[in-house]
Amino acid sequence: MNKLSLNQETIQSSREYAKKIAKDIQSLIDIHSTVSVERTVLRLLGIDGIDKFEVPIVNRMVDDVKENGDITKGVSVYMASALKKSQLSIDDFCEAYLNQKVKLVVDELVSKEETKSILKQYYEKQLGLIENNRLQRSALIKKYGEKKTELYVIVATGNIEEDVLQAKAAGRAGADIVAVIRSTGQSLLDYVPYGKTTEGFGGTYATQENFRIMREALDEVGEEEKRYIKLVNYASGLCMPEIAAMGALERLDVLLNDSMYGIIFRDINMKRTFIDQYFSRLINAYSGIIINTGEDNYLTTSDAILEAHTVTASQFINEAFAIEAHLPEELMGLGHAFEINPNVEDSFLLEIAHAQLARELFPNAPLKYMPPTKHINGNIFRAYQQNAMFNMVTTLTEQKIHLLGMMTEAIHTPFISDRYLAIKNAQMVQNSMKSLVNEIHYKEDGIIQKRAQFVLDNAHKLLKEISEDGMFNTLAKGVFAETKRTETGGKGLDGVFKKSDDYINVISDQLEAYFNEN
Amino acid sequence: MNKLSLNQETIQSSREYAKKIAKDIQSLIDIHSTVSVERTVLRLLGIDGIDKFEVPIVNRMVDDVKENGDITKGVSVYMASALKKSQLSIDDFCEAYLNQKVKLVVDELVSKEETKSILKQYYEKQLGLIENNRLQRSALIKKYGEKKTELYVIVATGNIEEDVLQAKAAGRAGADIVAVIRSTGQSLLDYVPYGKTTEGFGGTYATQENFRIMREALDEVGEEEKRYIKLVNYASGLCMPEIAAMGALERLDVLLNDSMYGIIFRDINMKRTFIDQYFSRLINAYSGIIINTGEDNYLTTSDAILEAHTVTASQFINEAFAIEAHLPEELMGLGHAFEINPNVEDSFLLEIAHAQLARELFPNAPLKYMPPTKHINGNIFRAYQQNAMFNMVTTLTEQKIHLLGMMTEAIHTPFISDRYLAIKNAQMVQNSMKSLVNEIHYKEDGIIQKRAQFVLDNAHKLLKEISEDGMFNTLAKGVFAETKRTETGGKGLDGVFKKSDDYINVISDQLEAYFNEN
Amino acid sequence: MKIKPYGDTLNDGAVQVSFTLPMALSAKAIQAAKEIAKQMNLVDPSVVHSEVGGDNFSFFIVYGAVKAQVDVSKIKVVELKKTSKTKKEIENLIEEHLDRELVFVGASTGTDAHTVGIDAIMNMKGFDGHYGLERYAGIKAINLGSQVTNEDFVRIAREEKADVLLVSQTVTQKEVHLKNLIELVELLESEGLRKDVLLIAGGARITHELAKELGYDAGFGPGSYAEDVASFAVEEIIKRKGE
Amino acid sequence: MKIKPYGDTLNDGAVQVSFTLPMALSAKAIQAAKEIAKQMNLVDPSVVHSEVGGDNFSFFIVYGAVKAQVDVSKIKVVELKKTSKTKKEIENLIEEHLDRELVFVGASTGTDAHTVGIDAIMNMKGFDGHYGLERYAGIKAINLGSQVTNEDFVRIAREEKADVLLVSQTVTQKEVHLKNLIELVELLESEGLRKDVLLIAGGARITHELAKELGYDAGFGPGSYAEDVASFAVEEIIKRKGE
Ligand code: B12
Ligand code: B12
Ligand SMILES: Cc1ncc(COP(=O)(O)O)c(C=O)c1O
Ligand SMILES: Cc1ncc(COP(=O)(O)O)c(C=O)c1O
Repeated sequence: MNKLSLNQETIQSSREYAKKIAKDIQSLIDIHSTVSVERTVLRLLGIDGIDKFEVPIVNRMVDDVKENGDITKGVSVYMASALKKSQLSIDDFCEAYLNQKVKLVVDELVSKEETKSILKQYYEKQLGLIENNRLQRSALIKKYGEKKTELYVIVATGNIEEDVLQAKAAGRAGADIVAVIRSTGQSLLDYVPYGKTTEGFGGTYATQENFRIMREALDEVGEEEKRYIKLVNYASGLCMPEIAAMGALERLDVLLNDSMYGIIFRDINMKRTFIDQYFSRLINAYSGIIINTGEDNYLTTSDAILEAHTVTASQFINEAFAIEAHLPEELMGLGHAFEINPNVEDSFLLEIAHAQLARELFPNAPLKYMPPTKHINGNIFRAYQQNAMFNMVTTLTEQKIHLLGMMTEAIHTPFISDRYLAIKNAQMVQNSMKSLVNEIHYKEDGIIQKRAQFVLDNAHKLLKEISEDGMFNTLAKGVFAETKRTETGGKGLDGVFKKSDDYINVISDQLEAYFNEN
Repeated sequence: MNKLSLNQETIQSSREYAKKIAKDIQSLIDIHSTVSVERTVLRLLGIDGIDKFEVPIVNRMVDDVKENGDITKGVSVYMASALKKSQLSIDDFCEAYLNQKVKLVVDELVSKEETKSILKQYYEKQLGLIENNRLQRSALIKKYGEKKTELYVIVATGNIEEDVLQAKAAGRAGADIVAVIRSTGQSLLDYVPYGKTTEGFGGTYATQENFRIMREALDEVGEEEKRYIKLVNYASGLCMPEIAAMGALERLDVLLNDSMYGIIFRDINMKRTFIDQYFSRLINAYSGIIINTGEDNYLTTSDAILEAHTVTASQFINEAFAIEAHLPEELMGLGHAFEINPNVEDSFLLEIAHAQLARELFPNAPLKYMPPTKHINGNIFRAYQQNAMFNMVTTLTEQKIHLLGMMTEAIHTPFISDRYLAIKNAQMVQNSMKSLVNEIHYKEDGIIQKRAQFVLDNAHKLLKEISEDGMFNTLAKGVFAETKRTETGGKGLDGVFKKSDDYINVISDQLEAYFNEN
Repeated sequence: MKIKPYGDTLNDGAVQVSFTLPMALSAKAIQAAKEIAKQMNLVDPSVVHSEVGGDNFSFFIVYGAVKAQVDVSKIKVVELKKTSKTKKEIENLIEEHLDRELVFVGASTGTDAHTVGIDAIMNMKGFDGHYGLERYAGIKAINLGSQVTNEDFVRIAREEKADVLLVSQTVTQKEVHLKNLIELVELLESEGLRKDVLLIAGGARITHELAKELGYDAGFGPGSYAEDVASFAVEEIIKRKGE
Repeated sequence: MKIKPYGDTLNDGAVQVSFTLPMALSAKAIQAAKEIAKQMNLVDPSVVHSEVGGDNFSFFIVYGAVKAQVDVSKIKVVELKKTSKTKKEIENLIEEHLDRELVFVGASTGTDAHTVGIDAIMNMKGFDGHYGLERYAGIKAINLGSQVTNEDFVRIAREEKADVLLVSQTVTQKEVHLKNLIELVELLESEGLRKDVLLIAGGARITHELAKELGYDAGFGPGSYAEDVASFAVEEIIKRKGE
């Protein structure tokens, strides 16, 4: 795949700058933890459920340690010590804890070794479940095969029951990937809602039970249709690692997980996000879940021509962070989008250039390609055409995860027929243009090649600048999506803490060990 | 333009076979005339109008000569002789004729020379009007400029007033060419209806007055919009040359005029059609009217993949006939179409191959490219997408006369909004893919190149066969559109006659002289 | 069971509507579009798009929740039960139950020149992988092609002693197909031929219900194949013979 | 003057409708679709397309002539008269008639994170070649960004002594925008601030009419620019000052 005559040295050098940028932040990540990370530890020990005020037990416990213990040691040691003291199994302990019969913060804390040995049976069980899911997914994909380009649709009714109906219909119509959009605002909740839910705004709450219900539904259709239908949800937000854990337990296949999305688009504190993303990606890597990054959002906010290089730069950064978290290329679903104003002359050529650039820079990544949204208006016929043009670019540039545009993008979250028609649109393009990618060459030094080279050069320059300025200053300058964020601003900073010397996190220790072996 | 690596010898040889085919028929044409040709002579002497039974005067007169005189001498000599005898001007003569005060068929016939000299003032006036139209068109096109690809829409309400409203709206929305579809069945009338009409089925009657009304309307919009908007109607049928004359007088810019359409699709006798098409094209050539041929119809009737070569062969034949009639390449609007079932794998590549083939075979012809129709169903969204794909092929292969597909093709003749949306669809493609044609190359020996070469080879073979079999046998075998026609079958044979030795046609003499000079 | 249109939630009644109004685009025109939508029984219609669609025309796209609902259990349809016999089965039926070749005469009548539909049913090669009637043993299929006048059609039917008449009608503008179809029935009746033939219509806008209303024995719409028509006709002829 | 939708002939009433029914595709479903269309006041609706849109769902496209008509002369619209002043003119107005800088505070409120709209109005660089309020002499433009709670919004408005409040709302699912917009009015009223500010809403589904209904001074929909809002606000403030 070499249609753009890109300069390999510029690519190499971009990767090195990105690596430096990520390493800088990683050194900060390594010495910090967050409440969400700690809650994730508890989840991966098998703790779930809520109290009578609907507060998740894991939140109760971590807050408890924060208030009454020393959270900088991590929650692992408290749990181990409390279990030892109470001599209860973890399930029984939780029940007793809710009934205020036992304490989590006990006086006598066990050693790191003992913490590990006490908790081992619990996390091994959970990690074992996750491993099973990973193996089951591989087996199913092997059995049914996998498409070069997968058609991805969303459901977003707010009601998981209705979502299931629609997801099944979409699966039968030909969708390969189904995402359940989250309710507006969930990413700002510092806890994960619990149980089956039927009311959400612009989406359905991400809960473990909802994950389970949808997984079951898609497996059912997948078996009928002899396709493995992938399930997607969103990690980004104040609970990134928790959702990563829940997704792993329920065999989700893709999680939206960007190293910076929460910072830029949800005004979550940058430290919080960087720390959380690392732990969440570690879990993703272990569970074989593809991450999807959010560079597409830059273009829905800013101009898609002027800011194209920020997408590329950010992809390199997301890649570098992913490498830190042991994610293999096959799980790096880097994002980009078809968002140029279609009234711009030759915009289609520019879109080809951008998409092909991403394809050539990250040849093994399952790129996530987003449809036109910003320049879609209420004219559903025009939108249907824009989506056809977008579908073509995917076919011409071999994207992997192909989000389908909806003709009603400017109007409402998709109706069942919108989704159906979108699938038919994509299928017609995929089929009627099947071999086109192998049939055409781009002119040497033509508009397409030059545009791709220009974007790469600018991304390279930007990465150099960032590697000099540092990530925090870069975010403060509003380089991405023209949105400025400060180191101490944003939500969730109070949930960040520096690890003490005797900090222990049995899950990350276990995962790091696993990756060092494998 | 050489993207297909076509074999130039095959092309050359195809042209030679086509020339032989046309010459064979031309020798028959040269010794025949038809009632329609004779009526055209009268029209070009300035005769128009109808009698009280709504029979056009020109029909009355030609029938009169057929019955009471010797039509094999041609109508010219009768008209000249009658004028001489009555000593009336042609207008006064017609009035007197309708009132049965004078006779057309008189005993004393004048000589060829005298015929010419008596009629000269009349045909010079009419031909002068036509020349003026030609010059005016050139001047306007020069003033406003002309697009590489022109957007062509139809109006078809049946009511010229409503047609005008819609044509104007289309012009303002961006249409470059407007065609008024004829009422179903008009082509089988052996006369041309007269005056302004407001009732038709599936189209509006082609009358000289309707032509005038629409020309005026389009000139009005054209002036506002600073574009010359072309007007189209249909010649093919039993009155081909008459309509050619009427169109010339009212400054139409394009006439559907195929050497074989009437035979194949309207079951008009083949001799009749060949003779009529020649005279009509002579007039088209003089008036600077682009002809549009009807090869697209083969594909709406038969399979567009299997029969693609019949389109190419027919284009060569239409070209050869056009050359006989002195039409320059710039007026040869050879037809073809995007009619492959879109469910066929790689059908889009095949469409590119076919369209590019036509483009390269006839580099200077203003090719007429027809949209998908047969594989359009009632799903208007799907149709809108098919039309976008068709629009793309036009942009990729630089067609000149680009008929816009309608999303409601399978439902009704276009609503005002269908046409509007179709124009917007085409404009988005034209603009966003403007330079794509210069950006891409097709793979050497790839699917596209091989397909084009295959179609050309088969067309070449077919032309060879036809040149051996003769055109009449070919039509009897049903080679085109799988429709079989016999030499003596079909409508209108009774209107064909062999010219006698003293036959004279002042118009064709005049036109032939003109072309020999220019 | 009453049902309503479905957008993304049961009974939300969601429908999409588009139309043009013959007035220039303005706030007033948008309001007029809303009023039209309300008269279409949309509750709280939302004009999601408006555009100048030419001079003094504006184009609208509207979404809304419609009050309409239907009781599915009460819907009656005049439906032709497709017996879906194969070509072989039909040929066997003819051989077993009838002592002669059946004559099918078909045409696109009136000014209609759309032959693809009738050809799909009659011609050798058929359509979509389904052979046409010309290939059936026991059937003599005579396809008269297009633009056949009703008079010619009836004359030839009589000459050929047709058992089944197949009429194709595609152009429906200004209801011209109804006119053509009705005239044919009248002509057959006035010539005393109607009861001697099975009369079958087909075309893109033909339904069985419509055909029955017009006095035909059956009607076939898009997606019909030769075996659908043949099995209906042969079974009906056998049935009538038995009576 | 009464008008009807226009297809290709005056008063033909032609409309296009599409919807899904929650039942499997069958002749019955097609009939049900027709019934729905009839309840939408379509005379003789024609189901031009039907397709299986998933299990137990079928999708329909219908064309027909609608009985609906509206009397254009009777339509009343609550419309904001756009004065279309230029940036320069507005700046001059402020300088001539007001002795101080005007303070505009804007935000996407509630859980709404769509900032592109409010940014288009407020940010320096503006939108579509129209500069935003930040660039206006005489205007202090404070853009609070997204997901601002109504409480924070009102607090800052008070602190900044805002003259004009600009609220952007994009997400309308389950009418969440109405809830947010109404709450803000109530909060302003309960804090006694309502009469001290010009309250202006905007967003893709906001109309001037809707905004007025909810107790706002004005509403701006798609295609609005900074100068539209600014000229409305500045003129209104001058007018109120005069009273
Ligand atoms: C191909 C075509 C033509 C070709 C016809 C070539 C030919 N040899 O038939 C040409 C180019 C000549 C043509 C001309 C015209 N056409 Co035309 N044409 C079409 C087109 C694109 C496809 C029709 C088709 O072949 N369908 C495929 C066949 C297989 O489907 P079918 O006919 O429905 O047949 C199936 C069933 O209905 C059934 N069936 C059909 N007949 C019968 C009979 C019996 C007995 C039985 C049992 C079953 C049966 O079985 C078939 C197989 O399943 C349609 C648009 C469209 N996409 O539908 C317009 C269309 C039908 N044409 C139309 C018109 C108006 C015309 C013209 C008047 C001018 C124009 N606008 O182009 C002329 C005049 C023709 C005339 N005098 O009749 C309109 C009709 C509008 C209306 N509803 O009235 C349409 C809808 C296009 C449009 N939107 O304007 N046309
Ligand atoms: C860009 C975008 C996003 C971006 C926003 C980035 C950002 N920084 O703003 C991202 C990706 C983050 C996003 C997220 C979501 N979005 Co969003 N998004 C859009 C999109 C594509 C474009 C909106 C836009 O920017 N338009 C361009 C601007 C310039 O237009 P505008 O906002 O109308 O503004 C103009 C006027 O309205 C007016 N105006 C606007 N505000 C104001 C204020 C004042 C005071 C004045 C005077 C004027 C004014 O002036 C502006 C200029 O003319 C639309 C779909 C579409 N094509 O419209 C969906 C859309 C709005 N999103 C939607 C949804 C549901 C969401 C999500 C909940 C999940 C999802 N399905 O994607 C999340 C949650 C966000 C949240 N918490 O609010 C839905 C809303 C459905 C509904 N009607 O409720 C839409 C319609 C998409 C869809 N079909 O599902 N989205
Ligand atoms: C990387 C990433 N995460 C999360 C989301 C959605 O997050 P939220 O639920 O906060 O809207 C998106 C949406 O575009 C995204 O790109
Ligand atoms: C060459 C040619 N002539 C004429 C026509 C239309 O003729 P009629 O009016 O007979 O339908 C067509 C239509 O496709 C055509 O291709």
